[in-house]
Amino acid sequence: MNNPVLLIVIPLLLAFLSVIIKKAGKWLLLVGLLFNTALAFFITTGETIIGGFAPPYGINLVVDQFTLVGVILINTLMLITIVVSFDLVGKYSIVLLTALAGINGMLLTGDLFNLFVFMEITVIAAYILSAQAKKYHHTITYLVIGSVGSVLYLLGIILLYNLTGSLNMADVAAKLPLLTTKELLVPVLLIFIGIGVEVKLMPVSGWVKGVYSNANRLIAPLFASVIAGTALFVFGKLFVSVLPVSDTLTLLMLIMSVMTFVFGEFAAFNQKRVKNILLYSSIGQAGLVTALFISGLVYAAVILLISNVISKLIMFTIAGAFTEKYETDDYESLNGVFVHNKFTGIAFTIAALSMAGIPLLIGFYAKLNILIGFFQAQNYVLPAIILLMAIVEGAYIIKLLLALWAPGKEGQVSEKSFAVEKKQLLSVKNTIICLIVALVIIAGGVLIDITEKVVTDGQPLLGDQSPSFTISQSKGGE
Amino acid sequence: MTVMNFVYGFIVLLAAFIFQTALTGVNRKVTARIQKRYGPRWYQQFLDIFKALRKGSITHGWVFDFGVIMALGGIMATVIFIPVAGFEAFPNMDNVFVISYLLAVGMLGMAMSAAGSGNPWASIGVSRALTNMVAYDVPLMIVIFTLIFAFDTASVSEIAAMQQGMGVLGWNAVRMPLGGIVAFIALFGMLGKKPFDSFIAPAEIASGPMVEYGGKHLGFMFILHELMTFIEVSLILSLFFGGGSSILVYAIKYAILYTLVNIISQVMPRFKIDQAVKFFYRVPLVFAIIQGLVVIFLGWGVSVWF
Amino acid sequence: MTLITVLITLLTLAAVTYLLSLVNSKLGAYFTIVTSLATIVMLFLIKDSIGQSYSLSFFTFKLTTVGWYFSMVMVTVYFTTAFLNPFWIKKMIYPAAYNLFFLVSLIGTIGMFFARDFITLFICWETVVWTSTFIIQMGKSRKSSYVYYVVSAIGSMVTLFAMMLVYQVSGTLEISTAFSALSGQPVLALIVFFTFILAGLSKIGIFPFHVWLPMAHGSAPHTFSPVLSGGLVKMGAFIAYLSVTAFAAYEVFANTFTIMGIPAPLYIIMVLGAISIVVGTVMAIRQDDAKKLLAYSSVANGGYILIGILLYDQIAFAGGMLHLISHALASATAFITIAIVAYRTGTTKMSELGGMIHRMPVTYTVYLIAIISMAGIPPMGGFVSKWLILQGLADRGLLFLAAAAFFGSIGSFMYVFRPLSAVFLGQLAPKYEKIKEANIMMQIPMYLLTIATLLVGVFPNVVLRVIADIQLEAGIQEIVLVGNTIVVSNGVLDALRVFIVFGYGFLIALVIFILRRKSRRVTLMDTYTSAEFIHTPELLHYSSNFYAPFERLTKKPYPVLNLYEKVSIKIKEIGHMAESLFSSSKPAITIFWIIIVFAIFFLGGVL
Amino acid sequence: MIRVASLLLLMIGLYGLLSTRNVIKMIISINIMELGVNIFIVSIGFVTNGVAPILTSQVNSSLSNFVDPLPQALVLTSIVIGLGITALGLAFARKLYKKYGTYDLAKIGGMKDE
Repeated sequence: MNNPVLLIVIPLLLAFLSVIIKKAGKWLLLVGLLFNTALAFFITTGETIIGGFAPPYGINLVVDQFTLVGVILINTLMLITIVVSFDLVGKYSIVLLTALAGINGMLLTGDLFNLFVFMEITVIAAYILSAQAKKYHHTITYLVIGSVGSVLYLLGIILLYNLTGSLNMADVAAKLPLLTTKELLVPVLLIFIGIGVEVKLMPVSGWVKGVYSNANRLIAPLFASVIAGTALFVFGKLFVSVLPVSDTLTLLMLIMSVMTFVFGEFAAFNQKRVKNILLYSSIGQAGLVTALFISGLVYAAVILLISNVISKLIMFTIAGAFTEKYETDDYESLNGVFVHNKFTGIAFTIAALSMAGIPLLIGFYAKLNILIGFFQAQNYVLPAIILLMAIVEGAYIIKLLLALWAPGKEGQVSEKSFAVEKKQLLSVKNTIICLIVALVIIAGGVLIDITEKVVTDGQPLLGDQSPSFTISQSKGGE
Repeated sequence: MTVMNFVYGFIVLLAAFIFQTALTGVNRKVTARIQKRYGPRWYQQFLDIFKALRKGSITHGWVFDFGVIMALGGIMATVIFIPVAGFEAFPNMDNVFVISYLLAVGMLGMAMSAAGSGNPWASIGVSRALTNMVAYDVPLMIVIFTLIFAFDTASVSEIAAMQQGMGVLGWNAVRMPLGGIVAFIALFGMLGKKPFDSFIAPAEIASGPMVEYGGKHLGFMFILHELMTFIEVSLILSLFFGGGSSILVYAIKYAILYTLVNIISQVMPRFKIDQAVKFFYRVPLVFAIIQGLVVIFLGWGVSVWF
Repeated sequence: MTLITVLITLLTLAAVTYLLSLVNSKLGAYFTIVTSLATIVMLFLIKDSIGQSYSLSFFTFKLTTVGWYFSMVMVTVYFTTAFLNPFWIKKMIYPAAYNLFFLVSLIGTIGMFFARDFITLFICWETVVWTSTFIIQMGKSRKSSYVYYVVSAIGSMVTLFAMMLVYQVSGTLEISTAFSALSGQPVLALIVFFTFILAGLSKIGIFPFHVWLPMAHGSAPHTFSPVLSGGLVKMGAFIAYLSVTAFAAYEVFANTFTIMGIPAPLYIIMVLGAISIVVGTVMAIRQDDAKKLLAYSSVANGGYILIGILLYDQIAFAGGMLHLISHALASATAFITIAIVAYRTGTTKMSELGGMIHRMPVTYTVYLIAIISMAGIPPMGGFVSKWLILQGLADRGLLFLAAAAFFGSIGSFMYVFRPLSAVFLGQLAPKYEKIKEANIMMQIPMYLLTIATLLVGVFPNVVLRVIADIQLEAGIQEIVLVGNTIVVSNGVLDALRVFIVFGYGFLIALVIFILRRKSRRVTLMDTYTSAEFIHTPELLHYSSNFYAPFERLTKKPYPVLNLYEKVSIKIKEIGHMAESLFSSSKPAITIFWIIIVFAIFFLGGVL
Repeated sequence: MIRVASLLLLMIGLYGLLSTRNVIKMIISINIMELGVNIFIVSIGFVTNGVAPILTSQVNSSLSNFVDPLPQALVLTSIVIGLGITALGLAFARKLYKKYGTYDLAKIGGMKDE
């Protein structure tokens, strides 16, 4: 029963069913998500062959601890997103189910071309979802850039196939050491850029602003945490275990990632709209996650990725609610909005603080792991950059939080009467869900040994050798 | 600490008051001679003070009274700590920082009382007086700091004792000439003598802090002024001009120093207060720092050079 | 009773306070008093077990004398300030959160002072930063809260870098042993020193990190400014303490270039302290807002504390540690009195006030004693500590530091007098005719703090004995105390005797005064006005531009003031550039970038 | 030769995307790119004088000069996906035209975005 294929097949099946039974679409979506989430917790690590061909030739699904974390996380996040914004699903249930299948496929597949197919399924679903805002030129921009990315990725894997004679990830990885850097340069580069479009690396992330900033309460968290999270997991899998490339290429990719990180954070600092801040911050964080993957700090990257997608889920949901209720998400015109929505505000604040890396939240645990990992690798430049960016990040987050919590002009004592008019941002159910997710952020940061146990299950992720922060370390080696 | 200490303290207080008041009287005559007047009798200052104390007065509220008492109390306590020719009412209490900061209690009390009168002239005067203090005190304190470093003691009487027995050449003003100049100039500022008297400028701000005083309050102010003068001149005398081995020598040196300051000030114009600050921070401060560096890094002037 | 029990009890009490505040915010505010009092009691209870270690999850603590001393200073300030909470709590936008954060920041500081490893230190530190950030925003200004956070973040992030660097080198996070691994590596030690101490500098408001301090202290809720200035600033002093003890800066830098026997890196930090004294003093003199004035005075006093602690010797170190408590008491008192004036009048602008003494004599007297201490005038606490610092500086011949110290201490007469004159003395404006003295509840903290200030000033040896223990713990020569006398190599001070002689002088003056004829009471308007007829009291009150001549001399702004603004604008510019380059809604531009990236990588990879 | 030609097609597609602001033309450019890549994929499997990789009675030696069948399988999938994307893109283009009355992205961008 716990066959990972079901994660892909059932959503697809339900998608077809919901074409037939249009009225039940919403519920079918919910069923699919519940099924997937439940199943995700039961699948075990291993390999599943599809179609009868043995691996180097046939398509297989590979479940290792890394994938498992991804599958559980992404399915759960998608479930939460859909549950929170269930009222907005409407006729998108088919698309969402297809996307669910595509996402699980992307995470699970062990074949490069199969990955391309699932990616296209997901991305096409994403194009359609992005059209929800009725800003078609943004959708077309996304479509054009996305298609170019896909084409480049396709070209990349074909070149790789030409070199290695295989499209199976494990097989390619095994044959890679035989190739020279110059041979690998073009295919790896093409794959990097192709995936980079979905991961939102900086020069190729032109579509992000148009799509994210107009997305609603359903679409925005879906893009920012579900799809982006998936893309990052795939990136990690490709560049850590499949294409562990040589120094020159690593350096170039690292530069691009770090550049994304720095520019993303700087751009976020420059924004006035909540969603814009969040989207640039996701671009920046995506850059950091890829930098970590490329540097081989898989565990730190995964923790950061988890903390980031969870935070973004809450924050984008609430940001979507801003536009929904107040028709703006400019934080200055939302002055004191949390006065009337304290619990929503608390959830938002915890998510934001975790992003800024305040201690005892999971973001801080991620930061600690990153720092320890880099320092252990004798790399002092990146930690310095990361910490400097943490200041910038903290600065825009605190500015945002202050504007949203404390109404009143400069020089006035904050009073409730200065706040924007009272509207309920999220329903009680959704507020509770957001608070529960926020609780996960706290629990993940406080109970760090449990976090580590859950994420790694006692084994290094993708052969990650970098150290992680543990409770015993703080005791000074007693 | 016995009753005798307090008795001695009272004697010092009384002696200081009588001596300085008489000297002020004499100097009023000296001033008059410089200005080609005849001048009052030498004991005129006593008469003024006792007359003021006997007259009725007005008060502007409790802080007006309290400030005066606090000022006089603080100044009296400071006088008690001043070592005169090696004699100390309370042994080992003549720390230079204690003296200079205890002096500030008196000043604060006076300023408080003056501002409490509600007269803006008084407040302006206080504001100028405090600015003036920032001007002269920093260079002076740096020089005193240098002395403390050089002699490894902050006791006024010990510093005075170390200058004695070598004649004029033993004086710190001679051993550390720049420091001596700074101290001498700062003395003008401390005493509020021209050119640094803008805070009491009678024609300009109606005597500044003193504007509202009359009767016994004014008498208190007079006493206060005499005692403060005594503290300031004594301090400079002990620290830079060798103090005195006996009361007589001390008194003579004191009289000469004070009269000299008075004579010079009589031929001076008046600085505006910001000019005073600029002056002190341009010349004496630089001198003081140079002197400090010379003493600290070269050791010149610490041990006598011959 | 262990430290862990104390902390857990406090956290529980904080939670209880929060819940009570949700029901009734005023009740919760009273509970903050109870909780902080409980903290004091518990701190006394655990004093006997100094030297023991505790751990809880990834927190580890060690009970030290210095931690105990810092905690006592901190909790005293919190306890006394808490008395004001019930009166302001209704004005807070989030009363329950205020009470919670108030207590959590207290717990955070205590945890930080007893922290045994870097992670605990950092977590507690950040807790305090964030809770206080959220409290400050409840005051007048959001921007100040923002600046406060950013400057704190600069400090804490850079310090985190140092901690991780040390961890990498030594393999341990325990503060007391981790630094020892640095002894053989001077360059690394230098980096760690400057990065580690940055948090301290930013918190204590040392130039050029002082920008946040006047903003935050000036516009925080009135009930929190005393805590910020009297308490939280002292966290920076703790970092400075760690940098000379655990980091052992004097030993690590023993072979580097020294200036007057002080290793150059330490001297640089001390010079920064000296600059803060000068800048803080000059800026304080220029302020019109009483709270900002006091805030700048905290900058200046932070400089004294820093210099004292970093000198790490018998005399000045004791002075720095003593100044910690005397400034905490004086500054908290001054802020509390200004808060009470603001409570009654609604403003802290000196030019709008005047003559408060006629309505609030107790507040006036308390403020007077506070500023006497702050200006370092005997017989109050501030004098003894400044005396020790100055004696210590004179002993070592540190001329430039001393010059700044002198300027600061004489300049402090100027700035402390200004609120005294402009707020309390002078003419009483008719609109304040009806205001009342602070009520009993508000007077309690004033009495407590005043008595404490006086006690520290008259019996400094009680505190200095604890400081001698700290010196013993830190491994330096203890300050010599004989009965009531402090004996240092170049001077002695018997503060009690100074007080008695002052009382003697006061008594003589009082006797003379009483013996003379009683004076006649006249109104404030009945003054000499040079034959002008002025009938409005406001016009007869000299309070704005109080030090106009001095301000004229110092009106040129110094460059660091808008440094942060410039950096922020630069960041925004780069952000804008990135946005317009990489986030265009036109696909062509992205395609262009793909080609460029491809080209760069291709060239980079081929070459 | 075919590979060079196919890469040239890719370049032409890219050039098209760089130079045009018209949505329809952009979609066509993408199609040209995809075409280029598809041809490239097929060309990879090309073997001179190769035979179809089907075991028949004539060709039963595993040493035969088989053409690689995988690229051909891949290209089919790729074409289908390309078709899907084209269709979707055109649908959006139509919606765009309905809403703004133009296919020119630059004009729309300047019109009332944000």
